[in-house]
Parts: sequence; structure tokens; C-alpha cells
Amino acid sequence: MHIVDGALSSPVLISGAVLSAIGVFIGLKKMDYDHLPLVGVLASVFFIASYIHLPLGFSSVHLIMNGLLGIILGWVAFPALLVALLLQVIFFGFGGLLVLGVNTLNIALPAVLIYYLCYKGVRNDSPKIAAIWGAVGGAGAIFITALMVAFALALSGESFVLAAKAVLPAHIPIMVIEGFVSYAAVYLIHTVKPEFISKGSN
Amino acid sequence: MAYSNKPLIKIEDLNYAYPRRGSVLNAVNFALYEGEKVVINGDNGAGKTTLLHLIVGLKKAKKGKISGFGEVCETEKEFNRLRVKAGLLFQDPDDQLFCPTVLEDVMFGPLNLGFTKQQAIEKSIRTLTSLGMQGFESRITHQLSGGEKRMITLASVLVMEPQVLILDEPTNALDEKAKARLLSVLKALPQAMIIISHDKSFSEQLATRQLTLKEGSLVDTEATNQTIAVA
Amino acid sequence: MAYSNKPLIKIEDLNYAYPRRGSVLNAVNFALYEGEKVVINGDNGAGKTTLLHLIVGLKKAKKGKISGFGEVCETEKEFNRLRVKAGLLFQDPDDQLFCPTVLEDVMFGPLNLGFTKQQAIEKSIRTLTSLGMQGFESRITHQLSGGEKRMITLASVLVMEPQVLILDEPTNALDEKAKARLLSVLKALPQAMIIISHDKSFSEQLATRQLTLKEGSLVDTEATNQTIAVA
Amino acid sequence: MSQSLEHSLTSWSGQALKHQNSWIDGIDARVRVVCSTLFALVVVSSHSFTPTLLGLFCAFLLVKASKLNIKRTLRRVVAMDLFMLTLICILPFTTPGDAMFTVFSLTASWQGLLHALLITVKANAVLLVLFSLVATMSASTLGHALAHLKVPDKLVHLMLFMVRYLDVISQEYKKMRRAMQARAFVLRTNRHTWKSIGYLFGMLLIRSVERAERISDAMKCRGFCGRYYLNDEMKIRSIDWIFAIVFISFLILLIGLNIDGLFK
Ligand SMILES: Nc1ncnc2c1ncn2[C@@H]1O[C@H](COP(=O)(O)OP(=O)(O)OP(=O)(O)O)[C@@H](O)[C@H]1O
Ligand SMILES: Nc1ncnc2c1ncn2[C@@H]1O[C@H](COP(=O)(O)OP(=O)(O)OP(=O)(O)O)[C@@H](O)[C@H]1O
Ligand SMILES: [Mg+2]
Ligand SMILES: [Mg+2]
Repeated sequence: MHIVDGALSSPVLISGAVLSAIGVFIGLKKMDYDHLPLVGVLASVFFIASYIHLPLGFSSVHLIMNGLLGIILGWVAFPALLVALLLQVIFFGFGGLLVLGVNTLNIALPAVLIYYLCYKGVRNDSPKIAAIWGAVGGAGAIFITALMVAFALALSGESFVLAAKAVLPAHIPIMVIEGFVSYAAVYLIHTVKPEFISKGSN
Repeated sequence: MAYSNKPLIKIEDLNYAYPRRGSVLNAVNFALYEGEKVVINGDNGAGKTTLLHLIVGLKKAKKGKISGFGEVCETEKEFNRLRVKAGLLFQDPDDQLFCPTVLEDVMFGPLNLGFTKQQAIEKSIRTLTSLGMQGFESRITHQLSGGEKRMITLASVLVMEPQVLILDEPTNALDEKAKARLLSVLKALPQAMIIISHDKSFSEQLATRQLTLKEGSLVDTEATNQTIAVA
Repeated sequence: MAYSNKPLIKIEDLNYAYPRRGSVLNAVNFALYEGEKVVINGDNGAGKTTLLHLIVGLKKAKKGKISGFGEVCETEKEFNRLRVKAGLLFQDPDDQLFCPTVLEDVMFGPLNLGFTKQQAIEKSIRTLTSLGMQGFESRITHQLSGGEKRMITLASVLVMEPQVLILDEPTNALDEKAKARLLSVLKALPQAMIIISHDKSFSEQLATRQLTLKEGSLVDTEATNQTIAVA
Repeated sequence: MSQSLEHSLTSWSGQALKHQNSWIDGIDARVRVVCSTLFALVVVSSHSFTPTLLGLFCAFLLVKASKLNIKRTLRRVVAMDLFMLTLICILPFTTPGDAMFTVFSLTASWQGLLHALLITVKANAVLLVLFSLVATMSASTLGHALAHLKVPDKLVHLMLFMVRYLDVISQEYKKMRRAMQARAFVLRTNRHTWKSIGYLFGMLLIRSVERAERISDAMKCRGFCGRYYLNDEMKIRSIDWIFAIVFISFLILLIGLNIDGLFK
């Protein structure tokens, strides 16, 4: 869910940018130079996620997968998503330049929250249980993202409140889909390469 | 050999070019008849894989006509129907295996065709057994050896009971033992086949007809050999 | 040919096994002498890549001794010194070209060795020129063709002036022209080499000695050919 | 519509937007990045139509000057404007003000419409300037420029790594996706689809992680010791100064128009 330039009020833009900057700072601190290839490659996988369009009735939605990214990367999700979103703004016009901070916060903060929420769960020995936590993470991240988008809109003025109220129901189908997709992805990783989830984070 | 006179797959005047590159295929004509096992040779980068992908509609031709089982295929829907009857084995087994376990991967096709889970499992186990891969059901695909991966991908195509098999360098990455095994399996299969292979002895033992893809068009291998011998 | 009697690289009784898998290498013995170009054949999955990675210490052997240039290598630091003198060319050029532009990629090694930026640039341009790749400096690495990528990875290894070159399937995915070009470049290089290759004609033209990796150990290729002929 | 955009997304691997050579390509990358950021700041914080419309006009001029491929640019802008359309439909009803018309006892206000239009103009102006000034350089040039502008080193290298491997990984994705298609897989709205896509995605992650390991190995082989290097000399020449001065004077004009608006 990208918000465009010009819609949000300055206080919201500024606080979004500041909070994102803090997140990115923490993420960069936690990321060694040795991890750069891993994070760079994973960031591109999540860039690719955004062009996997799944049909939904007559329309279609694209994957976001910030929950899974958070589970794998933790705080490093902030810099990874900032870079991905920046490239999407500049080369594809998704979102806007000044709202980059808000957009990054809206997608990366849920990822980090999910990391703490599901950290134990996805590292469970049973693939099934781990996958259920993965599903919770996938759906939960979208839920928090939608909530934050709604907040950013509502805080920007009376006139956006209705739009803000519409955001949450509009995201329910995406939540369901991401839940199922994350379930399968975590299940696969767990059976095929369990050391990845336990090792690939810091 | 007496072929039934209707071709299973027919290609007329097929052209293809990748963006920012010269043309790869240039007026290719080809027909596959019942019972044939056609081997296509060709240098690296000649466009063999591209040709196979065009046949099943994974890429769209710039010009030319593809018909499968009597129907001209143009839309994605028509090609989807063709793909059910013409199973394609990819050059790199890793691209084809995306499920965690062997059984799930083999079941993927039947589930797409609308079979129930129970039916899909039964079909898959039957196919695996017929290829001598029983006991592999719960093995993890990513950890199989190259030869095993190849056999599983073959199973996952055969389980859909295609009338035509299209194999892209099936002996790639196989050692001699696995190759011999694959050869005997393929020889025993009744389906018509299009096979890409660099392996001379393999193709000679399998082929009923050999073609070479050269400079964008398909020519008889013997013809090219003769010209080489003359030159 | 008279070899100097001290091997550049020597492997004794090397063993390796991946977790959850049988042993891949089994008491491998090998020595590389000055001026040799040794080709190692072997089936897919035989463990060739694993062997090369063990030699330069990217994986740690479970058992066995590796010595490079007279020194036994055990710690990461020792292997680090070995890696400077023994340049490894990876199987997939995409793994090796990680910098945005060609010049930056080639400079990466010399800069790590402590050369100044100016020196690194000069060395890089000289190496690129010697491989006939002048004018590629500011090209973007991922937009190169397969053959060009291969040449650039070679340059980025050669620029470090290694005494030994270790090449993992350098002809992979190259067309005939690029292959011929690579062959002539490699033939002209003075370094000792270990080359993995499936390509018979390529290895015959290049090799001073051919080995086969089979069932976890290295044997003379001719010996295996004879046993096959006898069997 | 979204289909065609998806297509351009999947085939992007860090190259610039399609355009013909123009004098804008000759201007220093840093100047272009800074100018467009300042432009965004000024236009987004404008309150009235005059400066934003003037900004949009300037954006059009820049698009023309940079010789962008109009079709591709439009495709991207229209994608965003479709989204804006919903805003234009909603805002008049939620903003109190002079009634424009009434449906189902909901009143649409002129103020709301104007507000929605203002947002649309701002968003379009910023995008077009970004496209013509920044997207006309390749992503790796952008990375180099950001490095010179003192963006943290790690962030720049992260971006360069990402751009570098986007193409490699998306090729892997496309191959696997095609292999699924070849087995008669059709995307639908059901669990089988979601599970399969989940597997595909998980497999892509695993293959990428394995690739990252190989990249790290390759770096070690070349004596990597924890430092990355960038090589490029960026020199500011007089044309860069001229462009920067003209552009910033224009921005000051826009700011002036705003202040004027405030006083009225
Ligand atoms: N996605 C692509 N974009 C641009 N060019 C491509 C693409 N895929 C393949 N090519 C080029 O098209 C030509 C034909 O490729 P193709 O994969 O069909 O060859 P092939 O005959 O299957 O070769 P091989 O024996 O190596 O499998 C090659 O020169 C290749 O570089
Ligand atoms: N990371 C790994 N974990 C587990 N097994 C592995 C791993 N890497 C390789 N193997 C297995 O070890 C064996 C040897 O692999 P290796 O890559 O060395 O073979 P190779 O001779 O280089 O083959 P190729 O010709 O395909 O490159 C193979 O059976 C492979 O499946
Ligand atoms: Mg091919
Ligand atoms: Mg190998």
C-alpha cells in the first residue's frame, strides 16, 4: 500500500521520516558488511514479490510479504525495504519521494514487530507449527500495515477519515492470501533448509 | 514406418527474436507424428530451448502458426489445453522442482488438472513406481542427486499422462548409469517425443528421426552431416 | 617435461562429507607442479566443485592435509594467503561479478591487497587489455553476455597475479566462438592451472594431464578409459 | 493496465527509463538528485494552485527535454492517477464546504474537489520530475551519486547489490514460474494457488540464500577484508552550476508565490 506525495500533512510526513530514519539506523548498525550479499539478495526477492500478482475475484492483488522479510531479517528489514521502495518510486512511480519515510515505516515497522512476535514460533521444531506462526506473521504484518496506513491518513485531516476507514476492510483479502502464502513458504523452508531460519537472522 | 497422417504437433513458419538481439528462430517448420521420437541437435545457444518453449506457449511467437492435436493455438487458454497433452521437461531440473517433498511435486500436475488429493496421491505413487522411484515419496527434492532429480521431474510430467513428451536435454547432468536407466525408461514409453540432446550415442539409440537446428531453422541431421563430409 | 620438484599445491588424504549425505570425497591425493595444466573430469555431482572449494579453504575438510606453496594450510589466515596466490574462477560468473561496473569488479581484488586506487585502476586496465577486453571498463556487469562475463571474471582473477589458476567449468554456457577465444587465452597464460571441464575437445587441447573424479577419489583419466574399454 | 505495468516491472534490472540522449544526461548525477529532491520539497509544501501548476508545467518541460519515451512514462503516471481517481471521488464528499452537487443526501463540496485536484497535481509534478531527472540514469549511477551525497555507505552498497542481483533472481523466478505453467498451473483464487506460490516463493528464498553464500565465497577468494570500494570521479562542471542555479531560482520563485499566497 503506497501513499502518494501531497496527500499527507507535514507533521505526519516528518514524524514518518524521523521514525524511519531511526529504524534504518538501527538496521544498519545490526548489519555487518559480511551480511551485505545476503541482505541485498533477499531485498531483491522481496522486490520480486511485489510483482507476483494473484487473482482475487475479478481484480488482482500483489504480494507484499513484509511479515516473512521481518521474520528473516529483523531490524535489517528497514534498510532493505527503504532501498526497495526508493527504487520503486524513482523507476516506477509507486508512491512518492517525500512520503518515502512514511511508506517505509508502514511496511518495515510491522516487519520488525512480527520478528519479535513470531521469533520463537517459526523456529519451532515442528514444521507445521512453525508454518502456522509464519501464517500469523504474514497476515499480521499486513494487518499492522493497514492499521498504520489508516492512521497516517486519519492524522492528516478530517477529510481522510473515511478513506482511512476503508483501508482496513480493503486489506482483509490480502491478509488471508499472505497468510496462506507465508504458511507454505515457511513450511517449505523448514523442511528443505531448516538451518536457514535459525541462522539467517541476527 | 506408417504414420497416422494427422500430425500431433505442427509448426509452420515460426519466427522468434529476443529483444535487443538478432532473430533466434527463422521460419521453422516441423511436424510430429504418432509414435515418433524426434531428436533435435544444435549448438549451444542455437535456440533449441526457445523452440520448445514456443511450442507449449511459454513464449509467444512473433510470427508463425502452432497447432497441437488438430487445434490452432493462439490464446493462453488454448495453449493451456495443449500443455496438458504435451508434457515439457525443463533443461534444469532445479527450475522444475519447487515443492518440499517428492510426492507433493509429482502431485502438483494432477491437482492442476482438477483431480482430488486422494486421486492425485494414487496417480503419483503409481507413476513413481513405474519409474522405479518408489520409496522416494517423502524425500526432500532439494537434496536429491542430479539423476534422481531428473527422474522425479520425468515422473511429474508423466503423471499428467501426456500424449507427447518434450524433453530438453534430459541427459544433462547425468552420469553413465543414470543415463542408461533413463534411456531404457524412455525407450519403453509409448508416447511420441521431441528430445533435445547433445549426446550422440543417446540420441542414436532413441531417435526415429534426427534434426539439427542451425542458423534459426530445422534441417535433417543427415543432410548436414553430408554437407560437412563433402566440404 | 621436467617439473621443478616442489609441488605448488599438494593435497593428501582429503575427506569431505556434507551433512545428511554420504561422503563426497574419499582420500583424495593430488599434487600440482609448476607449468602443469591439469584437467579434472567427473560426472555431475561427483564433488569437483567441492574439491576446488576445499583447496582454497572455502569449506573445511573433515580430514586431510592441504599445502599451498610449501606451507600447510589450516587456519583461515593461512588459507587467506593461499587464496591470493591461487585464483579461483567460479562455476557461475554471476556469483563472482558483484560490483556494479566492470572496472570496479576487476579493481576489487587489488584494492583488497592494499594497492592504492590509482595503482588498482592501472593494473585492472592492463589486465583487461591483455585479455582483449579494453573498452569494457565502464560497462555494467549484469548486462554483459555470458562470454563477456566469463572474460571479466578471468580478468578479475588474473589481476591479482596468482601463481595458480583454478577454473570451475570455464566453458559452461559459452558458444563455440567464445570457447575458442577462452582456449587461446588460457593456452597463452604461463600459470599452472587446475581446470574442471566436461568438454572433451576443450580439455584435450589444453591439458598436460587429465584426471577423473570418481567415487570420491581422483584417478588418471586414461586408466579409467582403459578399464571401460576392457570391460 | 496493471498487467502491462507488471511486465515492465519484471523485466527491469536497474537500467534507466527508456529515453533518447539529451542534454540532461550530461548533467552531473548529484545535481539532478538534489534538484529533484528540493523540487519535491517545495511543490509538496505549496498551499495554492499557482506554484503547483507552475511546478507541473516545469515538470512537463523537463520530460520533453529529457526525451523520455512518452508511452512508457504515461503508463507509469496513469497507474498512479487511477489511484488518485478514487481520492478525487472520495474527498469532495468528506470535506465540508460549498455544495457542488448532492447524491443520496451526500454533499460534494468544491473545496474537497479542489483539495483532491491539488494533491493530484503535486503527485504528478513530483513523479514527472523524478522520471526526467533521476530515472534517466541507471540505478548504479544513482547509487554512486548517493554515495557522493554522503548517504551511508552500507545503504548504497545494499542498493547496488540489490540492483545487481534483481535480474539474476527474477530470471530464476521466471523459469520456475514457467515450469509451473508448463504443468497446466493457472492462477486462481484458491488455496492450491496460494500454497503453490508460497512454495515457489520459499524455494526462491532458499536459492537466493545459497547464492548469497556463493557470492560471499567469491569475495573471500579475492581477499575481501570487510571493505567495499566505489570507483568514479564525479566532477561538477560549469553546465552543472548553470542548471543548478536556474533550477533553484525557479524553486525560489515557487516559494515566493507561496508566501505571497499566505499574505493575501
Ligand atoms: N531471456 C533472454 N533474453 C535474451 N536473449 C536470450 C534469452 N534467453 C535466451 N537468449 C538467447 O537466445 C539464444 C537461444 O537460447 P536458447 O536457450 O534457446 O538456446 P539453446 O539452443 O537451448 O542452448 P543450450 O544448448 O545452451 O541450452 C541464445 O543466444 C541466448 O543467449
Ligand atoms: N551445500 C550442500 N549441502 C548438501 N549437499 C551438497 C551441497 N553442495 C553440494 N552438495 C552435494 O555434494 C555433491 C557434490 O557436489 P559438487 O557441486 O561438488 O559436484 P560437481 O562435481 O561440482 O557437480 P557439477 O558438475 O554439477 O558442478 C553433490 O551430490 C551435491 O548434491
Ligand atoms: Mg537449452
Ligand atoms: Mg560443480
